[in-house]
Amino acid sequence: MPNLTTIDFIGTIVAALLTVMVLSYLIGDNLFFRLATYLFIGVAAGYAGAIAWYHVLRPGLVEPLLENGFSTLLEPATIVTLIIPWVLIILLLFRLSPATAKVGTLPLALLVGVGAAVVVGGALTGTLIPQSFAAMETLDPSAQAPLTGEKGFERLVNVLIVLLGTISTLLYFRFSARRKPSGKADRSKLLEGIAFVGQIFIAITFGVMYAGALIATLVVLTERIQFLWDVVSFFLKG
Amino acid sequence: MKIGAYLIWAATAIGVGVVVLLGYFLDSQLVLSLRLALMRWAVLIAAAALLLGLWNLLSVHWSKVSEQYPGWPYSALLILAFLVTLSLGLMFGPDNAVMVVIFDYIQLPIETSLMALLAVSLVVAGYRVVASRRDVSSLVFAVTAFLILIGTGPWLIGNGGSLQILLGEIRNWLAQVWAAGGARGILLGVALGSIATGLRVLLAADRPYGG
Amino acid sequence: MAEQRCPMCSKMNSDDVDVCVYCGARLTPLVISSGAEDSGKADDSGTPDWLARIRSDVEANKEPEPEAQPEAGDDDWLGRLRTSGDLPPEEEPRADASKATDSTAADVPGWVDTRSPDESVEQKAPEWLKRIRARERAERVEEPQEEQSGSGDWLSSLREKTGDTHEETGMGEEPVISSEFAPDDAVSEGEAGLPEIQDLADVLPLDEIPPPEPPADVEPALPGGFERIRKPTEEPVEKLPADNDWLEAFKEAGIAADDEPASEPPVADLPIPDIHAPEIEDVTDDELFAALEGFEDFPEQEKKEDERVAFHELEEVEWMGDVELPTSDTAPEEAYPEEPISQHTPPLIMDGDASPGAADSQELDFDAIELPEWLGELQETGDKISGEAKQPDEGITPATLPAWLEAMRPIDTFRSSVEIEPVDDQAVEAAGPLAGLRGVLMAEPVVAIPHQASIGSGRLDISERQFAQAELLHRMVDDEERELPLESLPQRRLPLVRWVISLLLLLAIGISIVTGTPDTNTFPLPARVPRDLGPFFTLVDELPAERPALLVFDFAPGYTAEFDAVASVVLEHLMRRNIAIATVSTQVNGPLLAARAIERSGAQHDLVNGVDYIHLGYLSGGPTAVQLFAAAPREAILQGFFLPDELEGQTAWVSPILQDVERLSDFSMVAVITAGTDSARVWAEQAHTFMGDTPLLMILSAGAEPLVRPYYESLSPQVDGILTGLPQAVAYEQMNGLAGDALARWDGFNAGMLVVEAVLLTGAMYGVIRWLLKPRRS
Amino acid sequence: MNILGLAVLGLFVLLMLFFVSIRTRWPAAFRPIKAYQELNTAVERAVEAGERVHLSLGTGSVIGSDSAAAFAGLSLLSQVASATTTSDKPIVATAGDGAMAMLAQDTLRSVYAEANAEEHFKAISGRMLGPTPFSYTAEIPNLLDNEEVSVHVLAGSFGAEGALAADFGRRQGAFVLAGTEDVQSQALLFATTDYPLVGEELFAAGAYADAGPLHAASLRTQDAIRLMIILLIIVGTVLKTLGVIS
Repeated sequence: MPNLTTIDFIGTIVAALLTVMVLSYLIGDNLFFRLATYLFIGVAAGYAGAIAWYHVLRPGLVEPLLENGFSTLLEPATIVTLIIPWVLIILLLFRLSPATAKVGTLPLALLVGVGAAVVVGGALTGTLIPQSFAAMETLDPSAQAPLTGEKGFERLVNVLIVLLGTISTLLYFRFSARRKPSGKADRSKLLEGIAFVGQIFIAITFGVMYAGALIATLVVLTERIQFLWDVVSFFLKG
Repeated sequence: MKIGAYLIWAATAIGVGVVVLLGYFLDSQLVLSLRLALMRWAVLIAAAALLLGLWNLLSVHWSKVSEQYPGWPYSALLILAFLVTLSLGLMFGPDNAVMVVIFDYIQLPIETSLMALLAVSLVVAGYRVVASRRDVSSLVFAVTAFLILIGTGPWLIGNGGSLQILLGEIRNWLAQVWAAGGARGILLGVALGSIATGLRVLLAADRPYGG
Repeated sequence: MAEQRCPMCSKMNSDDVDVCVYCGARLTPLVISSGAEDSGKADDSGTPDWLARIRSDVEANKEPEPEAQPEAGDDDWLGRLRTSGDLPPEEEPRADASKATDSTAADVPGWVDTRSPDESVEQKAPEWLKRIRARERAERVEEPQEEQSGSGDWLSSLREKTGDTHEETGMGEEPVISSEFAPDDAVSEGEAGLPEIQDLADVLPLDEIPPPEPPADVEPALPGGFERIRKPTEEPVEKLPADNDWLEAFKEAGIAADDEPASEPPVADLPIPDIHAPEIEDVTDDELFAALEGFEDFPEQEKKEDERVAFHELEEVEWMGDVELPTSDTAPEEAYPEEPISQHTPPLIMDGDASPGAADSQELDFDAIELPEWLGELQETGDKISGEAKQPDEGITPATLPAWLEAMRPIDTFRSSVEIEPVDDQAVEAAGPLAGLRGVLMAEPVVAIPHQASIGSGRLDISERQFAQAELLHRMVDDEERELPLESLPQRRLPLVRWVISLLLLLAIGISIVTGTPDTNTFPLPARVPRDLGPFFTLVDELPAERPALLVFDFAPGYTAEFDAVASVVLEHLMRRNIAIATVSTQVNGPLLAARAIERSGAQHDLVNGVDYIHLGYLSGGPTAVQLFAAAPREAILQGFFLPDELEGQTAWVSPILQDVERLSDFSMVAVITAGTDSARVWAEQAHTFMGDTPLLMILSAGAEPLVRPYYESLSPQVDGILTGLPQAVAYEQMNGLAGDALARWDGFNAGMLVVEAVLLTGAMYGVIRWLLKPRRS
Repeated sequence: MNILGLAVLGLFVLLMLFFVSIRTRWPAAFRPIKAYQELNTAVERAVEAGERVHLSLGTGSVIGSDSAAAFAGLSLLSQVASATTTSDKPIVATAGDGAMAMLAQDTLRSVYAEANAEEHFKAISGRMLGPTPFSYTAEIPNLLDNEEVSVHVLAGSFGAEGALAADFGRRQGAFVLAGTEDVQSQALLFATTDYPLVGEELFAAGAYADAGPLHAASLRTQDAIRLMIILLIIVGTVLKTLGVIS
């Protein structure tokens, strides 16, 4: 760690201490871990507040007002872009008191509407349709994937595996079941069989992703220890 | 009055939702500009809601401090950190060097360390899966994870040998083909579930805003 | 008629009071008075359970009970709320909307009219638990009928939800035992495990023993009997009747422990002295005897008072000797040491109760580390206790239930009538040992026996539900009292597995870092270049240098450590090729991370802000914003981040780097650095269509590959290159001919990997061994 | 894609309404999901034992595309909360987003109003723990400890931090049930919790908790569309192989 400024020096020590405090949770919940997390939440909250103000609220609500002045307030465009958001946010402020909280529901309902629509639109146009189409790959043995260069039998097998995985996994999630005379819900044998294959695929997928995340976090853990060692060795060397 | 209010909220959510949703599919200029306006409002409201949420957070911890609830010193620390960071952020802006110092030397190390904690948690969880779960899913899960780790990990002896290459290929095959199939199935399923959930809200069967 | 005798304290009360004015005990049996007092109960057979039935009907929605509908007619507002799903289809979307109106405006008033005018049951039910507690504290006597009928039913219906029937075992016992005795397999065996567990519950009614109450809490709420025990008295002989009265009352109350005396294992017997422990200092030995005797000899009525006295003096009676219960002044000292033990017992049980699923084999094993101490003690004491000593134990239960006893009494009375055996015993017993004490004594059984008989005959056939309620209430109040021990328990567990794994990981990584040198690697570097890395490298290597590259920093700060290593190889590569870099982020903290990454990698390259790189900053709005940005970058981002001084007050687009960029396709490439698959998919799907020939690269955390891979492998790819995880980054660095962050992490990372693999193998072996040993065990 | 998307959307809505209309003639039956069964028991037990249930709505925002999981979590919240209104320690719902926390409050308020126990509602029952994923997660162990939580339900959108949140619950000895919409987080939750909700099972929360007819209907709609997609994929693959479409 060459050429540290004073702030960097102090900062690095603080960072190392905080790292140790957080890692102390490995032993168990303790004072230091709590101190570190509360500090973290406070800082993160403060920073998020600043970001919300600087990146969203100020440019969206305050600056237009200051720049354009109050004379343009009654113009239709201003009403849409400025006045209505202001009104909605003021309504939202009523939520600060429990007694008036219900007044602030309107902007929330608007948020929910937008959120639900984004969910539906996003899932439909972003996943359902494109992924369904992507699942249709030609089984033509002569086709070649442009980037991986896969072709022939190798590609065919892989495409079939992906296809099988997609379909069986989808079927695994099927909720509907027949109601047996005993009152128990049950699925047909064939469906059970496919669902079992789907379950295997899900397990493989999860296994791969779990291992991947484990590898990623292991890199992080390594980096933390490396960082601590760097700090320690810096002091050892003086 | 009460019913009226509920109706207004539901109608707002539905109306806004339909406009935004149609924006995904229709090229009508009116719909698109309406949608843009609504999205803008939503972003502004969400930011304001975030500030209210922070206020909520602050008040929760403030009450802990004022009532000397067990552990109140932590809450006091939180409030202090929050106020200092917020005021510095508002004063200098989030891209000021002061904020960078706070971020680099407080927020980042803690967050990264939490991530490092996750590494241990995941290993412990993996150990539990292999040691105590007895179902097919868990078995396949564990075997797959192990193969991926072996195929990714180090090879002390015989680096570059055929076994390592084989394991590496198995790893790639699992991760890139088998898992891709399962992942696509899950993705499609999740998309179906998301659409249904969103539509329930848009049909006002679910009204999380109350009523 | 003018007076009635309190069954608890034997004092005379005026006939028109329901509870004893002296001790607070209930005078008129609950079951008898219920019809009159609780207007909510229209008739004996069905209506008291209205809430339960409504509930259960709703729960069993899929199999509607025919009789449910008609009854739901007038007062079934709750049912209607619940079953709003059964509205006609055309009302469907509005069905839920009308819930509130249904319940508040229209139905409730009418309902309230038909029920109790001032206190509606649904108002009571939520609070009843609190009030039981409040009663404990305030020593206030209330009439519990409504609560029992309302909330008990409510609870039983809750139970019914699970579809389990616990009538025989006592509601709610099975979770307790299940977690304790079959924790390892809870996950895999699921419900299949429950039946056995219920058997266990039969055999081990451990949780029926109410946990010992801290003296301070109990005292104010003690029923009359206890108060008396506590008061030192001059004439023990005269005192005895009263005590016995009280004990008889308990006996009648048919406290849970009477159920199956024979099957109780020694463990359950242990906390004998505990009932008296809190008060024991104040109790004279005679009283202690009286109490113990009363507890002890339900079945054996032949013990007379003179016997008792003799026994007291001589200390020769068998069971006393066995228990080593002191009969003299040593009683307090010797009795006390056992109190902690018995206090331990419930927590142990509760442990499982609290977290059946979480109770994990490992941690349970470590629990066992704690167990031996007290278990050993229990064992010791248990060995000393002969069969006779069980009865005192049964006495414990009543003694620890002081505060809510009066509330429970009627139900318990009823219970004892269900269990026929005790009835006989009581009848005999009532006359037996107390005979010497004349009329006073006789009055009590006379009060007790008739109402048992009359109720018992009339109610036996409708008893199941109420029995269940009684069990439930009993259990719930038990649980209430067990809260405290519960909290302390998790901390007592030693997460040894976690510690060992943590230690191994830290040691392995630490040692390899400490002993490693920057130049040589302990672990061999990847021998082969991963198949997809070549195209990726070539792509970056051949980018047109005159156009800027856009890097999207879409990851949370937690991943910084990974991307410091993984993304920096690409950054380094770009910088060496003197390609200007623009950054953007859809994450709040992204801009800071981008600035940090550029600063780290650019330190050696003397990069100038605004000339070699520029930060566009935060792009708020999620996927929609990405779409907007892809379609019209300049309109989506109106500012910048860390802009150089000369651009102060302007947007980043004015900078020389970006002045030629109008669309996304004007960048030389777009690289998305992300840990989440969502973000990768959004960029692949939303942005790719706007990118023309500009390649879209993905720099991914190790776990995200499977979801992004299909975009790459497809015949019409939406992603043009993928770089995943540390091993590929190391390979990239090798190709690049540089030793960067990725290489620096290589040794520690690999040491960690080895430990992880070893841990998983060990776990698997442990699992297999346990699996192999399991059949033998059973 | 525009027309197609609109068509699928229309189909979805129509099928949902259709299934609502035929639900009495053709009642729905669903396969058992163990996690939900266990949740019932766990919540019950928590209520009986006077312990708290905590439901986490995740770290996603209301207007993000990942809010579906949190919406599903909110309907689960209303069902679980109605079972805990009688408890000394009513349910606590937390979120990593201000607006989501307000929605949690509103949901809880409606539940209490329905149970005629509005006076028991405390706004603090729905709160924001921290504005970023990890700051949210960092508060979880403190919350679990301070509030004496014994049932820890994660139903919302999480990244990798979700696994940490689940693990905190596990270390606290709580019953942990977790479901989210992100596939990778699901994989981590699969390992870290005893009762993971896999895939789209989280979105079935309402139907399994009897939240209303539209929930059951939407599940059947999903199944119907699911079959259509599978058929479509198979047909499309065949057609592509034959070269009919490209």
